[in-house]
Amino acid sequence: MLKVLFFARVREQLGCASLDLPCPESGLDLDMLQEQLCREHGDGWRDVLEEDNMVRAVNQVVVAGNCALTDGDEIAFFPPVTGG
Amino acid sequence: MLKVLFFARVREQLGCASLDLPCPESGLDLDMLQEQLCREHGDGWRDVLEEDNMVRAVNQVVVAGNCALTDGDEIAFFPPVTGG
Amino acid sequence: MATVELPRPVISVSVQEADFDVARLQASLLSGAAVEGAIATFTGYVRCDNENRQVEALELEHYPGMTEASITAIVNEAAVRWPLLSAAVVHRVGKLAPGDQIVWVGTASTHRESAFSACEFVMDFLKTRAPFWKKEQSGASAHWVAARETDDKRADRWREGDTE
Amino acid sequence: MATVELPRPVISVSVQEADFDVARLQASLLSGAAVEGAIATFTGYVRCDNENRQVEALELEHYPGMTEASITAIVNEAAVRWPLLSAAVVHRVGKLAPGDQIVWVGTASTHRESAFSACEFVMDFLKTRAPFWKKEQSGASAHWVAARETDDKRADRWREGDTE
Repeated sequence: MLKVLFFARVREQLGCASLDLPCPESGLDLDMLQEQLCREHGDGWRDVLEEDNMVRAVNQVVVAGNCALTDGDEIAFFPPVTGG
Repeated sequence: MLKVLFFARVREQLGCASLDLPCPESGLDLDMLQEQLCREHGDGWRDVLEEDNMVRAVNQVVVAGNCALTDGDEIAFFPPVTGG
Repeated sequence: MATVELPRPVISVSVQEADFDVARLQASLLSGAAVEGAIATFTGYVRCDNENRQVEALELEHYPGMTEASITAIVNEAAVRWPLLSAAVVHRVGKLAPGDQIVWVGTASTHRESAFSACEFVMDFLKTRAPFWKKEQSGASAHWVAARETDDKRADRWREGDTE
Repeated sequence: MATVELPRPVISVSVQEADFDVARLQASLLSGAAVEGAIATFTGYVRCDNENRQVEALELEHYPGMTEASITAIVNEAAVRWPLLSAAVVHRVGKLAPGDQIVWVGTASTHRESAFSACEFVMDFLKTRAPFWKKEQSGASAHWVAARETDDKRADRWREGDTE
């Protein structure tokens, strides 16, 4: 399984904080996962997840480009951070 | 009168914390005052007061070069500062 | 040339709802051996206004786990750049009101240069890397605070080998 | 372009033998109106060793009157360069022991950039301009601490228009 998390504005816009997805044996990468989420949930999700400044993290580390995913990974989508 | 103060290492080397000098009617500047102190107190004072890094202040403001003195002025000689 | 082995700095990171005591935090940076000559600290507060909006309350959301890990990574990076003796970071989450303390960063070193630089470095990267998000409440409306471009620029300064 | 009148910052300078309480000092920088977003502080401590010498005690001499005036001038200069809301400086004089606090500088502003810069600016110039002198005691011998050339260099940085 893959755990997918959404935070802050993204969480509110999608109306979803987290979901679990099976990890296919054929393998999956971050871009494929995002495309799958957009297809399954419709254009509302696509508009949000494809935003220019969307941040993606895999296993709590921000990923700049694409990357392969492995069963058990934790993926997160969130807007630019505003702490401090 | 002029008030002359010495601080820290300078004070210890001269064995003097402060002294009062009459301010001559003919006028006096900082270099003249220093020369007068060296003449009156001997080479021990000259060695200290003519050190390259000696700091001179007039009325609690550091003076880079020479400057005229007026009756009532407070003159100070001290080594580079080491606070903080 | 002899290489001097510096002890690993003592690092503490906390993400919490509770308020914090700056004096106690600062004291926690001292080893008791009088080797620290300098402590630089930063405290962030909730302001009553932000970009001309009145702020009545602030809600701080974070990514549990990643928050602590990313702050620890930032502090460790600072400790590689400067000879730190100890460092601590506390960041609050949850509901905050104007005047409340949000964040505290403290860095101890033998001299002030490294304490100051490390403290500012940690704040600059905490602002741009640690997964916290602020939501402001003004009357009936609430909105997510947008990231400041100037924050990215400040963090970028450190990439150019500027270690002072 | 409209000019915004910033209120004059609240400045406090104290030269004293007594120890100080960092939490109370930091609180003194807050107006209570929740306009401060950032406080940067620096605390200097007596180290047990300095340039490889064991330090058993430190005697801090100063030039009464000029000390306060020069620190106030430095803080005022910082307030011209950065939009400070308040600033405080405490410097101790007299006999100090390793581990003792010597100096505290705190600066409050709306944002961290100005608080950090002003705090470091004040420390850099306090080190090079304020008339304090340290005498170290090690066993039977005592000697005056020499000025550090690096301190002059750090103060010089600010002359080159580096206001960040």
